[in-house]
Amino acid sequence: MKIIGLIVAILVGALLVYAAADFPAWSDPASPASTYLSPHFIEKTMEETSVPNIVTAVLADYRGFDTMFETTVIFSAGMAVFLLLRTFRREEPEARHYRHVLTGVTLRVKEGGELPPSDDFERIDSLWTPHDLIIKTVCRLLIPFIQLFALYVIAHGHHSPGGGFQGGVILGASIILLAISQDLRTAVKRMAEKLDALLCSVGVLIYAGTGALCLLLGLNFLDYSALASVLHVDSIMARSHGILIVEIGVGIAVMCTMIWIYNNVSSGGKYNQGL
Amino acid sequence: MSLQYPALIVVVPLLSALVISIAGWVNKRWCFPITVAALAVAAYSSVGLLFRVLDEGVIVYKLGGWDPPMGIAYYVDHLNGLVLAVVSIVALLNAIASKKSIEQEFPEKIGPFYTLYVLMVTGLLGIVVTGDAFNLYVLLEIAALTGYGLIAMGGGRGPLSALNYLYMGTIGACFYLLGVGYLYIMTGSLNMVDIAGILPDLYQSKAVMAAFIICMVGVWIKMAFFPLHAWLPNAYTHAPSASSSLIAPLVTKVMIYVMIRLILTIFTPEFSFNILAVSKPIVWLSVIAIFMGAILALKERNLKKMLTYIIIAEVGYMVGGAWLGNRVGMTGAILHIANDALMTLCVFLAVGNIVYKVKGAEFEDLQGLFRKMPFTMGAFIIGAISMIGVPPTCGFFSKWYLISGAIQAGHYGFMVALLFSSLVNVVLFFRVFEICFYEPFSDHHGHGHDRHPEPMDEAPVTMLVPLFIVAAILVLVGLYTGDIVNHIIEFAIPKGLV
Amino acid sequence: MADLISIIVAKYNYWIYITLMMIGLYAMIAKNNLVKKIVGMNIFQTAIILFYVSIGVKKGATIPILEHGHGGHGHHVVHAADYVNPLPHVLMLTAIVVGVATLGVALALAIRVYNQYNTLEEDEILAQIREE
Amino acid sequence: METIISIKPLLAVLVSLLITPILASSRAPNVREAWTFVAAVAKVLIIASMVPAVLKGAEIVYTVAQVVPGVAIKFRVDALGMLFALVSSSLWIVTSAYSIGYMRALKEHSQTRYFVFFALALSATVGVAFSANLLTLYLFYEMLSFATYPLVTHHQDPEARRSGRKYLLYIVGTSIGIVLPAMLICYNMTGTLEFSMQGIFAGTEPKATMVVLLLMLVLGFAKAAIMPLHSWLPAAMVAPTPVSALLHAVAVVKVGAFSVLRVLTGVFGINLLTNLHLGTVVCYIAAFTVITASLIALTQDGLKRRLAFSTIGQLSYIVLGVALLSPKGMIGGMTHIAMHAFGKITLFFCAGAIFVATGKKNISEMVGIGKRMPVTMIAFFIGSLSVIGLPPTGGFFSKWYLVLGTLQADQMPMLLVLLGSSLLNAAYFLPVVYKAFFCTSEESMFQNTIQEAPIWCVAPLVVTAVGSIVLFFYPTLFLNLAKLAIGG
Amino acid sequence: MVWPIDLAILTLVVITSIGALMVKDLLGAAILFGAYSFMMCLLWTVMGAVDVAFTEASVGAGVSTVFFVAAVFRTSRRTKD
Repeated sequence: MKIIGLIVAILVGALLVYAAADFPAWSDPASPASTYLSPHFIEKTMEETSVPNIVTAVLADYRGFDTMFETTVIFSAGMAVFLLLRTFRREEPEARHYRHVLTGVTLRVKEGGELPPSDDFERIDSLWTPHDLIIKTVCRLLIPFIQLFALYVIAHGHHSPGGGFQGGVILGASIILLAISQDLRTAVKRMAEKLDALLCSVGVLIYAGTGALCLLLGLNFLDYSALASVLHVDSIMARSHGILIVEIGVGIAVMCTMIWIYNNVSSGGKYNQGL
Repeated sequence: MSLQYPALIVVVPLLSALVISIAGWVNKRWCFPITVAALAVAAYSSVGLLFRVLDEGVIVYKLGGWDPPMGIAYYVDHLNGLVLAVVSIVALLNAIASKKSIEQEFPEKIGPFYTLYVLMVTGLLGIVVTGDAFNLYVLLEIAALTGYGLIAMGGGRGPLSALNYLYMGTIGACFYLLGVGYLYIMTGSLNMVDIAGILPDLYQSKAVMAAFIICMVGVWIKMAFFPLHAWLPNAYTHAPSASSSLIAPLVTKVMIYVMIRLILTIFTPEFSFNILAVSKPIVWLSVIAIFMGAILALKERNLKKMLTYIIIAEVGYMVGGAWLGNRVGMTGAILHIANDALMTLCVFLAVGNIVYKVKGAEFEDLQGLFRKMPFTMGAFIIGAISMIGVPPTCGFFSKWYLISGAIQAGHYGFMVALLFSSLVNVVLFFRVFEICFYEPFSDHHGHGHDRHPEPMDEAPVTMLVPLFIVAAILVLVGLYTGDIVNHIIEFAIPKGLV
Repeated sequence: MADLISIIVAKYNYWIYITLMMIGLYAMIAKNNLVKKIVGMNIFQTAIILFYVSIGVKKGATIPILEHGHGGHGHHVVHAADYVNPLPHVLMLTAIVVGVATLGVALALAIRVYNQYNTLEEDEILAQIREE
Repeated sequence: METIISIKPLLAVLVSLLITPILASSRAPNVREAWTFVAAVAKVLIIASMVPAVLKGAEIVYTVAQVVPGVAIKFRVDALGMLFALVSSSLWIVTSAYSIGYMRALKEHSQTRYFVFFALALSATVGVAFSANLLTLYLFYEMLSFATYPLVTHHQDPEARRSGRKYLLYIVGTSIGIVLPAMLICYNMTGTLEFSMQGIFAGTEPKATMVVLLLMLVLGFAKAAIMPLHSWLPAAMVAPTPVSALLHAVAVVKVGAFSVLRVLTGVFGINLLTNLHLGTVVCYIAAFTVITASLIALTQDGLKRRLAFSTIGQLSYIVLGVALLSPKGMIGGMTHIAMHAFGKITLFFCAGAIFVATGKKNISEMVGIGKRMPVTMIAFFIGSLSVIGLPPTGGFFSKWYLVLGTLQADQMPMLLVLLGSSLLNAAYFLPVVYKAFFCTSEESMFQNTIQEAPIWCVAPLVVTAVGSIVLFFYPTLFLNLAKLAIGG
Repeated sequence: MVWPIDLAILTLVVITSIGALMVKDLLGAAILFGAYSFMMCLLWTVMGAVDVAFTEASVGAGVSTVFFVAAVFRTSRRTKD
């Protein structure tokens, strides 16, 4: 296999090197890529969509269809991971572990066993190690700020780097951070599995639904200027708002999918304990 | 509304996939009706679209209202109109047919399964309908990712096969992406028609040639063209019935469509056949593919796996036909996309029925099936006969065009390969029939004894009716080959190709 | 020699991308460990992203966010030469997302395989299959 | 020439195809067999209703679908096709009756399947007869191959499996491996596959490829059992006797011979064959088969196997007659389709009846059987006479015309072949009859009481035997059709 | 663009990528892959692709690495190559 791999890699490399000789010089302003379509985007974005961040404008409007499917890709990945890993049946009876908070005594409760009704016990993972208080506290403090930043990234995507996707990933990361610093149960308590899964679909649905709404309003799919009549703005601002709406959809979808994938991967689909 | 057909084809399944995923959490029983309704709308729109194309010629649909090449546009011409109709009809029939087997194989995950199923169909339809080279990549990945999930649901070696498929599929898709990047760096455009307009000045460029080669290799990996086929047999064999009867008929065929689109639209026949002058070696490669597919199929003792090797041979048919470089061969390749999709569906649905009842597709499991499942086997025979290439089933006529193309191109090796594969198919299928027919041998053979046959144990009606419909379509498409070729495929191939 | 160096320097991004791609491709084919293959796959994908991003670079241009964009539209004439090409960036955003989606599915599959065979080494898995 | 557009040819093909679902779903054997008869009679009536028009020189045409540019799935009823269709459809009625007797007497299993595929086979046969072009002919030829496979392997035992494999290997292997490419090469040379008097190569320059094509097409239709592609036929004898009868007399082998006739007269055309002297080539191939098969037949002890080799020889008469390219020879070859059919089917019926009544398969075990089964053995005698070509049976006429044909074509070697082969025919048939009747009571292997097979078995063979004799006195219909078929 | 930084990053990209593939511990490979992604992200920032870099920082260096770690935790760290 190694030899085949080497041969293939070298063959491909040789072909690419051979072809690269014909490329326009690197960072050449006169290359076809820089002179054919991009000037239109750079010069007309402001007029046509009123979004200064050209990448956002192109992403969510000119090539909004790509982005809708990009969101769908991530959604299908979440769905596929769920389908592959999630097991609802418990294959073997598992022992649960509890820790008495005050004394630090850990109890192993067999399947079906009961604990004395007390609030002093907390459930822990089987591979539990004592939590570092610093990490726990810092994360708890950080997470709201991370989330706030994420919302800013989504909302300010028109004017600065960022947008629904980056914001969504950061939002998702904040919950994942919670799951890592505490445990999976805490994170799932914040974001229940069903809610998470539903929001995934809803996020994509916002995107595709906006497109479909444009279609129902009589213009082509994803032509946000159709929203002008609904939003009571001119058609260019409608595009700007349309972009915001779909970015929010992307944000929701991406956030939830990231959490979903993480939960499934880290718990092996059992949702009982994470890392 | 008919103006919006191109969008509806993709958007309706997409939206319903999302609704299904929600319904899966609320009430599982809603998933199936929504799936069928969505696919029915897609099928209706695609057939409607095909008829509109027949009337009006190429239909351009601007997504987001942006003019191409700024925005993304759909171009529906005769070529993808035909493929769209086939894909959506196959998906619809398979969805109906596989309801029971899905309920049997994974009752808990009906919702996610149907979601991925419909998303996969969305991806495939999108690949076919789009006119943007990069958009095609994204849709390719949707079809692929959902495909990995659907395949890995099969037990046993399913996950491992799916993982291998994922590695190969990702390499293939990335190669395609890289090829598109090469085109973009040379032309600055991503719109297929636009690229085709710019390219003629660049035909001598090494980068364009490299782009072509890389794209081709990527697509070949995805369609399992020999020797890049290693992922296919295991993946398709170990997939659950419902997935394999969706994926086997469609994925390779859609990738062939992409290849033909690359040849005909983006790079134009002029470049592909005349300037590059690689037709001959590629046809020889497909000859090898056909021989190897046929020979490897011979050694398999599992019905499903045997069929997967036949698919590899069939891919060889279409690649070879497309690369013969003449009109007849191309006609054969395009016709075979439709025909092969339908006949693969037919045999895989029949196998699905068998697996549903017998719980296996090893040759030993097949004994006495003619008695046990006569209707399923009847339809299987029609599918098999079509694969062998016997008139009036459709498989014969595409083979007719392919062989004619080979004769016109003077490429007798390809003709021999096609005939060889037909003969091997006879052996393969009649070996199966023999097992179903003769075995188990009765103890006291001869006359005067009424045997005590196994009682009939047929698959449910919902599985049989779609199977019969497909079998009937095989014959009908065969009889209407003339019309399909004259009214659709004739216009799908550019005038320049003779 | 000077020519060669100038060629190397002129397109060194491309050479790096080709190197990374070869590394990734080699790892995907030759590595025995399933997760290592996935790492290779990601390197392969990022190499292509690097290639696309390199297409977009333009000498003397700045990031593709319009200055003075906050005060409504049409007040300032925008020159295309001032901003790098945004299109490859858009495409690559999509490609990154596709990459992470593939990664998620691949890892899920790897876990399934591990649960089944209790190893991630391909040769050991194949040996187990052969034994069956 | 007048051309009538009518759906009748299609109906004639479909009538037996459409009853297959009814046959397959009917539970009661009587209902099933009643439907078989209804279809058989309907088929004969439809075909017969077209006879007057054909005799007037008209052609009945019906196009089903235009499938490939220049080629359609199309039916055309001309004199030659009509001759063949009449023979096969009328014999179907008789064979059905015989099947009922035979299958019930032996309590065979899967009788429903048997009747269904029998009906399918007949559809295909009539389809071949009425094909207007090579593609349609190929379609029904293949359909016949697959429809007869379950019949040949009816017993579902290892021996049937072996024979079935051999059958498929020869029949389907040649049709896909040889006929299909030959057909496609023809198509690509001329752009059409339509049969016509001048042949489809009428407009093209003669080329060396044509010789190859001719050999491919003549040998490729392996159902005609021209040596060296004949050995499937004896192997297929494992089938129940009515199937053998069908195979030999009605459907399969005659379809092969008919296809070869079509190739010679419709695809290449007499003129081209004459110009290229290709007729002689085919003549010698056929003559070789005639003599060799007859010699092998002499050595066979199994009655059905002897009949099988006899059939191989007789089929080549048909091919030989047409390949002589003289009008008389062609008439002889064409009428031989009908004459041989009646004679040979009688012989097979007799073999089956003997098996049903006594369980005997070998000739050496049949000494004195004439006394036990006089009716059967008399019919056997008549059948033998017809196959040998002696009056007062129909076989005489075809042989007579064949001999005249050799004289007309000035082919003395062929004359010798025909006469020699007739002697051989007599040599392998007449001893059977002789030993059946003329033996001392010590030699006789049977009791001296008359004990025939069931009436359903005996009646059909009487009918066909009488038919052979009637054809001697009233051969005009078939002779006229044959004369029309060669164009005057 | 400051070329020494550029060159250093490019070198590091190649080194980390090879390292991620060579190291005999999957957890180490995951972390090195994170570093690789981060280097890539820096490279793209230098090229002016801020959005791409932002995404790569959050996805490649962030979430992907976490996914890797989670998967390695669920399976095994052992690797032969």
